[in-house]
Amino acid sequence: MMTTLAASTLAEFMNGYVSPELALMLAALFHAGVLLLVFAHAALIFIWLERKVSGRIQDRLGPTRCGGRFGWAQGLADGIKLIQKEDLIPRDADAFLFRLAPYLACIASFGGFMVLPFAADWVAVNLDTGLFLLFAILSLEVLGIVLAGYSSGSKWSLFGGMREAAQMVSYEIPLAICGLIPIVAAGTLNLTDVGQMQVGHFGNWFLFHDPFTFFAFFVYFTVATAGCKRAPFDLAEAESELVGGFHTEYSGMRWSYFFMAEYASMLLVSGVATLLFLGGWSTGLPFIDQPIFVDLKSWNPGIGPEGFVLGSYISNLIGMSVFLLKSSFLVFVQIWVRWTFPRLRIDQVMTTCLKYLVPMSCFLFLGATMWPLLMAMGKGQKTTIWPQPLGDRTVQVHEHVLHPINEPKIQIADRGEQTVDFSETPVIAKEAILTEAMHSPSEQGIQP
Amino acid sequence: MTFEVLLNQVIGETLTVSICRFGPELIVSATILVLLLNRLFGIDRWVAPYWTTLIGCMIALGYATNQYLLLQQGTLPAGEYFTGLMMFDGFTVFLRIFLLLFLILVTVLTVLSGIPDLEDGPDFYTLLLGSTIGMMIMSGANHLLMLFIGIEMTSVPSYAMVGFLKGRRQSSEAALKYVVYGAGAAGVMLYGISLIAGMLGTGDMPLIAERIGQLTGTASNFESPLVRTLMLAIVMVFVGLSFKLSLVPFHFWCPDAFEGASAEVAGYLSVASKAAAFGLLIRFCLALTGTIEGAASSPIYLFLGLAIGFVAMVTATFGNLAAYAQTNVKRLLAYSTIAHAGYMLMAVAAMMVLLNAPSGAGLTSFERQELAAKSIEGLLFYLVVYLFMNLGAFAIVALIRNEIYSEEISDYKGLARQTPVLCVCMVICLVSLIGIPPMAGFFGKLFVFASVFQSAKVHWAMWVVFLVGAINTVFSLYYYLQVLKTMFLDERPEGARTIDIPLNPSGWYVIFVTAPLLLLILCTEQLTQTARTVAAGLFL
Amino acid sequence: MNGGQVLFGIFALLTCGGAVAVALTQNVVRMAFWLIVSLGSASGLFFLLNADFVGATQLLIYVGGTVVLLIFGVMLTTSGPLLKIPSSPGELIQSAVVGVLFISMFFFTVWSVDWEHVANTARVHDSTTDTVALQNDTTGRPIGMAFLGVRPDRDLGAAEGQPLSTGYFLPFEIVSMHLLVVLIGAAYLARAKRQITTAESRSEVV
Amino acid sequence: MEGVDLKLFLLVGAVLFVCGVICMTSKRNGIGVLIGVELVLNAANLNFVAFSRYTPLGLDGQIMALFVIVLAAAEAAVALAIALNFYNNHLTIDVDRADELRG
Repeated sequence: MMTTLAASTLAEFMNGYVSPELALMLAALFHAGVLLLVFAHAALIFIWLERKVSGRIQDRLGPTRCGGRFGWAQGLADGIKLIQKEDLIPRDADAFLFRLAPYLACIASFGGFMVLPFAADWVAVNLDTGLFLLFAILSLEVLGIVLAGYSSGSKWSLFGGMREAAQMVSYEIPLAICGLIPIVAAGTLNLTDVGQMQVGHFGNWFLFHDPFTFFAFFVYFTVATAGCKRAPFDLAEAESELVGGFHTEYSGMRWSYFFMAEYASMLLVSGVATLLFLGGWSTGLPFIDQPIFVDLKSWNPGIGPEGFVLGSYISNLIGMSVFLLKSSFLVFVQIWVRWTFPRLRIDQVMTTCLKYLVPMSCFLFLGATMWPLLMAMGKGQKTTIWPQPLGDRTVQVHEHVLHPINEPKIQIADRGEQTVDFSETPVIAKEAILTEAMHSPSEQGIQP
Repeated sequence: MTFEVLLNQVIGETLTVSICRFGPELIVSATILVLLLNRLFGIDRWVAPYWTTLIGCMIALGYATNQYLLLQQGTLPAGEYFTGLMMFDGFTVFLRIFLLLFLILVTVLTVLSGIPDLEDGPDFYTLLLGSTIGMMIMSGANHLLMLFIGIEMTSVPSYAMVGFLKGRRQSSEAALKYVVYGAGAAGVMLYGISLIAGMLGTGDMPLIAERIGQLTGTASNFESPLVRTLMLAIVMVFVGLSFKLSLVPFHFWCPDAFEGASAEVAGYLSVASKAAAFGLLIRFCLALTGTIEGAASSPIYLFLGLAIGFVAMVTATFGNLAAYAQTNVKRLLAYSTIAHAGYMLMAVAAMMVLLNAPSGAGLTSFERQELAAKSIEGLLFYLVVYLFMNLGAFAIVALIRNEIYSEEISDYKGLARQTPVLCVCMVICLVSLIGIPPMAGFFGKLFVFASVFQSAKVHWAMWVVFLVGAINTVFSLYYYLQVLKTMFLDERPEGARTIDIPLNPSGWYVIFVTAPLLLLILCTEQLTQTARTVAAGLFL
Repeated sequence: MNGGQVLFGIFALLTCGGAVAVALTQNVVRMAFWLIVSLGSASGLFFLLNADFVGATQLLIYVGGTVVLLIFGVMLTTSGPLLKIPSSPGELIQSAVVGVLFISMFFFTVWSVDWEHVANTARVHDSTTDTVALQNDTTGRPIGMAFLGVRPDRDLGAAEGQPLSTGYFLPFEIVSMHLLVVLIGAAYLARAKRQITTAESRSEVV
Repeated sequence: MEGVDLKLFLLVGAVLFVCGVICMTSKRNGIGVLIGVELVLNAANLNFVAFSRYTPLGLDGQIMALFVIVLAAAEAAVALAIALNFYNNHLTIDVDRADELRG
């Protein structure tokens, strides 16, 4: 079920010293620690970025005291301040839930990183249903916030929690539908595969796959912004009406956990957007992608333990940097949006979702499912505006780039050499086979 | 088989066979969509929701009738469809026609009594139709998953329908009780289903029969943990079904739900959901015992049949005894519904006992099946009669409620002088419910008791069931007559609301519904003939 | 003891512990919290059983949807912030008796069954499962195929013209109808009655 | 799952089932009762998935579990709407106070 990709090399390395189970567990713990660092630092950096960006947008400098001109240590200073603060629990609160709620929110947004691939081989858990699980985990964050709002024993918190519940439950629908649109084109929910398909020319990015994915990206980004309860959708903590919303009663570290969760989930949804639409870790330029992600992989000067390929490590490192850069840019856009648009009213937030975004995403989804059929009927198998058909590209990716874990998931039919004769199959079956072949990464594709 | 061949076979079967056989359900589903689209585009201002519903149901009814005729001619063969999930045979089609006919009658009643106003019409009819789809699925389920889905599709909209009068305190209370108990029963049932499916490695009902035989083999008593587990699972499934049938001890929701709900909804639930649940119960029982000729029947099933008989006996007695103390008409009818479920369950018990008669009883397997088919025939006849008498009674209650704003028996005093039409119809319905000879209700009871009598030859315990059933019929005389006495002999008190229903459409409707109770005597033969072919089809 | 057993132990303890806590707690919000723990760990058990699609669905729909709905219901129906409606001692004793009865019944029945034997008996008589078994660990694709009514995992090895294995096309489609109906019902019950004069709207209908 | 017996999964399922039944019988808060129902349904789901791994039920078990999850969500939606409606009419969610219908 689970292939802990990143951990497996480390576990193999440790195999000689400890028992295999222990090695796997230690490796898993190590990688969880690494992810935790990413999680914590993301918050640190983005809080600084938020302050700086908001300062610039409002025509001021932003923080300058800590860490010189750029105020780079501001986040650190904030952290120290928050740790020192007293941890207050209101008298009317349900202390047990009040204490637990921030951790619940944190766990949920941290858990999402479990299935998010940072580079071709760097993913904690490589699941066949990666995107699905990611959305599932993302939907859990709301529980922490609702419980926080409820257990505070304050009406502002309660209102904030209720708004949050209503908002999140509604926005999950278009979020999932928009996430599925590139999946229709990719034919797999495995995020590593999705990323790998977009390596090469930036025309391979699913953003440019067809008109529907192009628009889906913008809908997705809007919905994701709302899903992270960022302005202009931050009604759960609207200070003008609800003091601080669900976190009114929190102080100190517990309060900061909510913010860590918020910034981490910003990075998470941006990361998903990057993977699904913006090419993941690929640079979009074939003459860079080819040497880095294909040629470098097998380069091994013989440094390090057995089974360790240096080239693959470097390739992954570069991939991760590209991926994080793209994601951070999207986070920057979210911050930019926050300081540019006025906040909506709660009824407007709900109307936007249920009356506009949901129908829009449904329409786009329908279109995206029809597109390959249209293309298949009109021009043979060509399903993209770029010259190379997607089906071939998928096969190519799988043959040349991917590692052994992406062997066919289930052998649907042994179509190896045989060419399919369509003259006798009914029309619907023909289309189904065509789409199946084009969308299934595990298939050999049909020779026209 | 290659993937292409497989795909073609699936597509071919779905398009040519399954979709056609599933036609009535699809038409009803389409009606729901049309209803909602009409509201979306404001068409329901010109075409009232009930017209859409009625037209949709008529088309579906026509389609189902056509299916029945084709089935009789043999042009449309019976068989499984949707890759074995559903069963298409005379029984399914008969129940479909039954349910759709009833749906049309209920819809007309709601129009006459005005229960959903125009604004809520689409909501109400959507729930009504959705629940009917569930019932039709229940009547044709051939897989444990479809069994559960059918029950859920029937129940969940009915919870909402019971609470439809949302401003009324009793209505919301009834809905809450119904949903809480109903969801619990569904959960217990699902646990039983999971055990059965896990033990037998399949959810397919015909396969279940086969596998049980292979699994239990020679172990036919309760010593084996295997048999015990299987029985536990079966009992759990029966809990869910008993809840739908409101059998003792799972009857307690029934009076509350009926009293809280409007009379139209109560009438709908009392007939339609019972019919569908009986269909499902029969299918499930047959799946357990197997319909394969010569299959060794274990004494466990005989025991199961006797247990069902016991439950039926207790249910009938309890329903009748509890009905004595009632002051509210709907509550009284609810207990009467419970009692009648008991009578009808006796037929199922007789079927189980006859089908699993020990070899000492001197019945060949052919005779067993014939006798079992006979008891199902009686049950189907009873259901048809029950449709008219119960719907008639609930319709009259609804119409009187619209005039005097009360459903208490004491407020019915002397109504006969003011609205003779309704009261005479009420007499016919209640007398038929008792089962007094000229009315159709008598024949229903006669057929059911006849099959119980047959089964008593197999096992002595069925004599008890038979006797209790007969005594109960006498019991029930009292409380039904009590209502009639209030209506006819008592004086209408001073200052009570007057009521005047001349022969307007409502009056004609009631006459139309009750007339078959008298006229059925003329065509008993045709109806029994139909029921016989339908029941025999189950054992092919 | 291998890793699987350890993980099973952790998840099973959390699942059972959460469920017991749900049964014992009187505060309804805490009940919801323990329900989250229990259902979340149950999804962990699903992952251990190689049912990753079911596990993810459990998280998405059950934990992320149904439980949020339940908590939402709690918020809307409690007048005090932390309302408790304690059960009476009689009810507690009654339910304890029921619980003990059920658990002992479980040991009397399910626990004492030889499941190995049961599985083997069914397997011997099942001609289809052996043909193409689920050798791979991934279930997403076969489940998707089964929803379309095609069962390549069972039928590919079978002879042509044989009856097809159970595909789940019908329930997959009909459940959408059910969801629509239920949604309409729930929306009707939850919304406030709109203020339209019935006489006016009635007159517009012919 | 190497080294874990099917019975252990069934035991976990049974514990969930029993806790659910206890919840249904002992809780007076309507939503508490619904939480009990969710536990019972989950017990059945766990059984289905465990059987799908250990017995020839195979994939069908997982598929049934998926349908159950969806149906349970639908049921919960209606049940909560009804509970809300009850609360609006009675200003309490205590099921023991629902005693107007009695006879």
